[in-house]
Amino acid sequence: MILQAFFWYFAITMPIFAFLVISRKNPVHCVLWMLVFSIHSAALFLFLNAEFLAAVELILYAGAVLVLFIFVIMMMSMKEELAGELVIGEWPIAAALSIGVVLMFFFGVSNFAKGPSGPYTIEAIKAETNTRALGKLLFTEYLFPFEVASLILLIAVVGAMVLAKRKD
Amino acid sequence: MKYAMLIPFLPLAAFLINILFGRFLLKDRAHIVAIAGVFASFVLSVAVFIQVAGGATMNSDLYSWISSGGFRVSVGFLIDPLTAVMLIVVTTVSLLVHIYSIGYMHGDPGYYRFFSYLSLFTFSMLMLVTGNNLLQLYFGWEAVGLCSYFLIGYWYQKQSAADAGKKAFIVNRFGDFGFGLGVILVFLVVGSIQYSDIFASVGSLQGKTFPLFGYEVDLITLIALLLFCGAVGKSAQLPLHVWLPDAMEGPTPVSALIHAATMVTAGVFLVARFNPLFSLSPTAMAVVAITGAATSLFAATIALVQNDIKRIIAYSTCSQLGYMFLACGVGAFGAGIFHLYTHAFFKALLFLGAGSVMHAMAGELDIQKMGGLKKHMPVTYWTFLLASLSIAGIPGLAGFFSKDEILWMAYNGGMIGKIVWVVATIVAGLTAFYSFRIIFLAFHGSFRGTHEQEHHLHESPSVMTVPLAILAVGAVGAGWIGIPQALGGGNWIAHFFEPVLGHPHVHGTHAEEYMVMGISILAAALGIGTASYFYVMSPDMPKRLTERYKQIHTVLWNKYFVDELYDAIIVRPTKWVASTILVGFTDAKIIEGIVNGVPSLIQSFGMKLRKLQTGYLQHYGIVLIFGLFVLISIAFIAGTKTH
Amino acid sequence: MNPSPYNFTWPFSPPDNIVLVIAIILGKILVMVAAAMLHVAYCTWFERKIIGHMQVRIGPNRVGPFGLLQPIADGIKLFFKEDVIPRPGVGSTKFRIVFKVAPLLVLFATLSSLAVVPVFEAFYIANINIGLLYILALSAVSTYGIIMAGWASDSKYAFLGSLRSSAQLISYEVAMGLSLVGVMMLAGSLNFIDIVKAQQTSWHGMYLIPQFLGYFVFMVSALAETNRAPFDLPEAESELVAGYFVEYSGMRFALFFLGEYIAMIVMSCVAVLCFWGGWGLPPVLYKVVPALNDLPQSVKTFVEAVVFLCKVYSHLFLYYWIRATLPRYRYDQLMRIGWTVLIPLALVNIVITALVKYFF
Amino acid sequence: MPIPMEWYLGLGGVIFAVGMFGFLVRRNMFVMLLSIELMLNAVNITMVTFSHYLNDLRGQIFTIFIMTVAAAEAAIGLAIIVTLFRNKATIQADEIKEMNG
Repeated sequence: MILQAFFWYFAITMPIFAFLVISRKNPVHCVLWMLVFSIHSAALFLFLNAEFLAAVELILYAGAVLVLFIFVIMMMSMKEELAGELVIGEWPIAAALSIGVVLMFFFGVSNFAKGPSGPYTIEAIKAETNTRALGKLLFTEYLFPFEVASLILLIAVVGAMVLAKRKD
Repeated sequence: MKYAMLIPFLPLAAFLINILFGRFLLKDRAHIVAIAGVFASFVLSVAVFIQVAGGATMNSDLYSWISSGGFRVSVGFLIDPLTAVMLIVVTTVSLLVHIYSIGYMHGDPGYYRFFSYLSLFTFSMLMLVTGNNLLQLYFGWEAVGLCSYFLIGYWYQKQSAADAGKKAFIVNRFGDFGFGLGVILVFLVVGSIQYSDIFASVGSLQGKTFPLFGYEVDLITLIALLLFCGAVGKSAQLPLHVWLPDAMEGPTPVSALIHAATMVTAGVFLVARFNPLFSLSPTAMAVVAITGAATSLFAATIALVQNDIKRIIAYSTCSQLGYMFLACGVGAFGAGIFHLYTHAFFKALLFLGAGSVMHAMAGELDIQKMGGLKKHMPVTYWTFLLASLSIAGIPGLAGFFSKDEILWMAYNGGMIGKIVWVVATIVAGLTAFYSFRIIFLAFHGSFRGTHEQEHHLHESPSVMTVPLAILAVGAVGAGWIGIPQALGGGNWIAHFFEPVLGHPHVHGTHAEEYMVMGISILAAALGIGTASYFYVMSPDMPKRLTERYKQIHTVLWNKYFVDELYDAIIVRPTKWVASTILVGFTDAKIIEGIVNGVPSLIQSFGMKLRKLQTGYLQHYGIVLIFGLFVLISIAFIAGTKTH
Repeated sequence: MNPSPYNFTWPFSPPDNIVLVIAIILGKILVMVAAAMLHVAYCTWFERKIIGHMQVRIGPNRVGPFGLLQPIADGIKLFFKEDVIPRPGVGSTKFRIVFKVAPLLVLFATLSSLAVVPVFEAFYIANINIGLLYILALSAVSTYGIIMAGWASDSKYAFLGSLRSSAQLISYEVAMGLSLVGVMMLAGSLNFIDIVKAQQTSWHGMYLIPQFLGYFVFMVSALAETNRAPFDLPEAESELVAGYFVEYSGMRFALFFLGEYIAMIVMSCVAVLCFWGGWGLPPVLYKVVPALNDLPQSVKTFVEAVVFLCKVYSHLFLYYWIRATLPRYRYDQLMRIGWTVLIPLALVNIVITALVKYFF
Repeated sequence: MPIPMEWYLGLGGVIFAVGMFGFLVRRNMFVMLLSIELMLNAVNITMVTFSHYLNDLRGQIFTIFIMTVAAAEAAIGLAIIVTLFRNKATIQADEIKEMNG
């Protein structure tokens, strides 16, 4: 009962936060709502037995990505940019499309069939701790993608610097 | 022994360093890297040779190169007596040519380029000889061809050099096409291209036939002949010999290394390597022997009348390669490789000597304009003389033993053997004649060139003469490892090759062997004597002979009109097809019609369509999502229907 | 929707006597928060006394014996002060709620960090497997309090202070996280209790010795993370008046103040747990004095708690000592130290630790 | 009483749709980027849900990679916006339409 209550709390608030993220006029508020959303998302991960990801969600999203957003937004003075229309004129089409996607999603989800069950049962993960199990998988089976991901990050760092550096 | 795998890769490393850093960093020091690489290879090769002589062999894979279905190729190395001898030949000549080139190429603007090509060539040739499968051989085969192309056209600003490069490349295509088919056929019938697998299954192929254009062809003969096609192209045998004399447009060290000592012998190496296959097909053997004999006679006769020093030596190379094939054709693969080995020394020496002469004569090639160089260039003269004696087959020198081994084997080789023995003996005489024609015309007598040239005459620097001297030692002594039993030697080389190349059964007696030897010495002496009579004692004799047998001279002078023949039956028709049909009709009417018509259609269509391109990011996003939505809906609908 | 065909178990099945469990947790939280508040109050007193003595002054000595009641007087003063909230500029879309939430967020984040700090082996609010990550995650969240405060104040000083602060916090968070990796590797766990227990296996009972490099990096970045001297650039009085909380007054200012001191305590706790061996005494001590083994359990627990607090306070003393000794860095120097010295050092530490752990 | 997997998936779907809507309609480029982050978060939730209900950690591994890509994407995206703002003095997506036909 309590767990269901928790779930419904998340199920109701998270779409609201998401909507607040996209509907605030001031981008700083958007980012702050996104922060609230990430914290909730991290909590939801805890319910899904993914404690490591919960921490990473906070450290990475809250600690790095969103701060970066806030930084960039705050450093650009765009008072006049905040005036004017919030959304484009075609927004009803987009809204209809989004609702269509949601409906299709529900339809698809209701037709899911269960795939084969993997070896990582909750007991197995608990015995080893989530972090260790993830680490083992990441550094053995997914070592190559992991290295590729590091390369992607490196490229992103260099690319961001090259793009944003003032050329004078 | 495991370091043997390093041998090809050291020159490759030198090549990479030179090609990457040579232009701006190394410049005139490019030779240091190249020589270091090839010297290391040489040392390793000697070590490998000593180990192989002690009975060790190696056949191992280094790296899985291609793996596709049942088709597996590795970069692998097979080190056996055959490979060991080839390694010695390639690295020794390559090393000496590298050193020689320091002097010869001094001051050339493409110095680094030259050395990187030489290194690349050495790498390719070593890959060719060390490979343990056909594809690696093929790789090396094509790579040496490519390097040959680069190096023939090294002075690419010169039209004739560029043309010669193209000619070599295109003529070789004909042979390589057959070779490629042979590789494919081998894979088709054996299921593997590893030498060991091929040789293991050769026995089971015997007697099988292969349908070709409706005829049932003997499988082994077909494979052997297809492979021999490649050998004919690479080793400049009839009828694909035309590229080799033209290849002399390249720098002389290149001629020595590629077009005399190593690359052109790849064909012989191929035939010898596949001796288990060839020896099962009498037809193929006969073809090899006859082709070899014919080429050898044909090229030797042309060499008699030419005046270009390098061309004479080039025809001589053709002729000697014919000798090697002839040996292989009568089953004496060991003798063929032995001749390959000795030939490498004296032929490289001849070329480098010619290069030294050219160096002194400021690029003059016509022996009619030389003369009396003996007193100006003693080292060049003596080494050149030793090489000529060796190639003429004077007893005691390297060429004598290998040539004699071939003649003796041919004499023992049945009907065909007897015929080719006669041809070979004649060729021996001709060889002696044209070799000494060069000696007498270029080094003896009085100088016939311009006054300026005479003033300029000088001996080459020691960086060029030392390699000559070293090669001269080889030209004299390289044959001593194969002194036949009849002369009290052990014929060590034949025993060395026996595990790989076998040893044909000899039924002749020692008396017969002395007879064969005597005849060949007689032929050589006759050739030298004639040459000295013609060019020393009565110098107007050649002119009179020319006038009397004018037709023969014209035919020989024009190299039997082979080039003109090819020009008429291949080059011109091809050009006609290209210019009238392909360019005139297909290109101008069909392709350009399509090329011009389609864009104008697209343009008018695009002018209307471009209105869709609003430039708004969100519009594209909406369209994108809509498309996705439709696609997934279709998938759902289709999915539900099938269930 | 179709009924779910999945058999599954909930990760943590709710206990039967859930009310009791919740009550116990709430009680623990209460104790922890009250203790923390009290400690903060006397931390300030401690700081003022120590710095006073270091600067050859006496420090607070009027209110109560040795000035012991001074913190309480300060608290009462702050509580009754007027709460001034700046009005946003004309046309600004900033909301006051951001201004109001900011100090709460800081306090919330730092107080919540205490939840995973075990004071002795049996006393903790939550024993989670990712304790260290949890602390790092919450310190990331607390950054937002500072950013929000500076932004919502609509003032240049505050804004500059918050920009500096957030940049500083982000930069040093990297160094801090990396410096703790060595500890994680040695202990093989992110759980504080496991880390402390792992330290007990060596004779000295603390990772300070094998991880001196990591500790150095951690210590410097902890100073920067808590905005303490010599890295107190965000609130540098001489340049920015008071940095990001220049517009705050009264109780809201006190909340920031509380947050900062609790953050200090949390950092000290982490340092003690990760590097100083937590509540444990060096095992060699038990060998030298065997009588310690025979102590009754209750005394043992008491000793553990005292040891822990002593270690935390000596660590806090280190903070004050550094503050009294070192001059403030310039901002560019601060950033350069963070990126070009501390992070490479932390990486070197990781490599060395990995090699040592792999080979020995 | 267990919670069915579909509920989590539905939640992820709704959040994804909200993020998509935001991306499609907002003029402010920052918010468009944030919407992308929202969509990625929704996918993360879905992945972790699958991971939990199928007893397979691969979902969480993918989430890690998605987060990596999200971080990289945010860095590059913001750099692009900074450059754009510097050159065109606007961050409204519909004021930048140089590529129209």
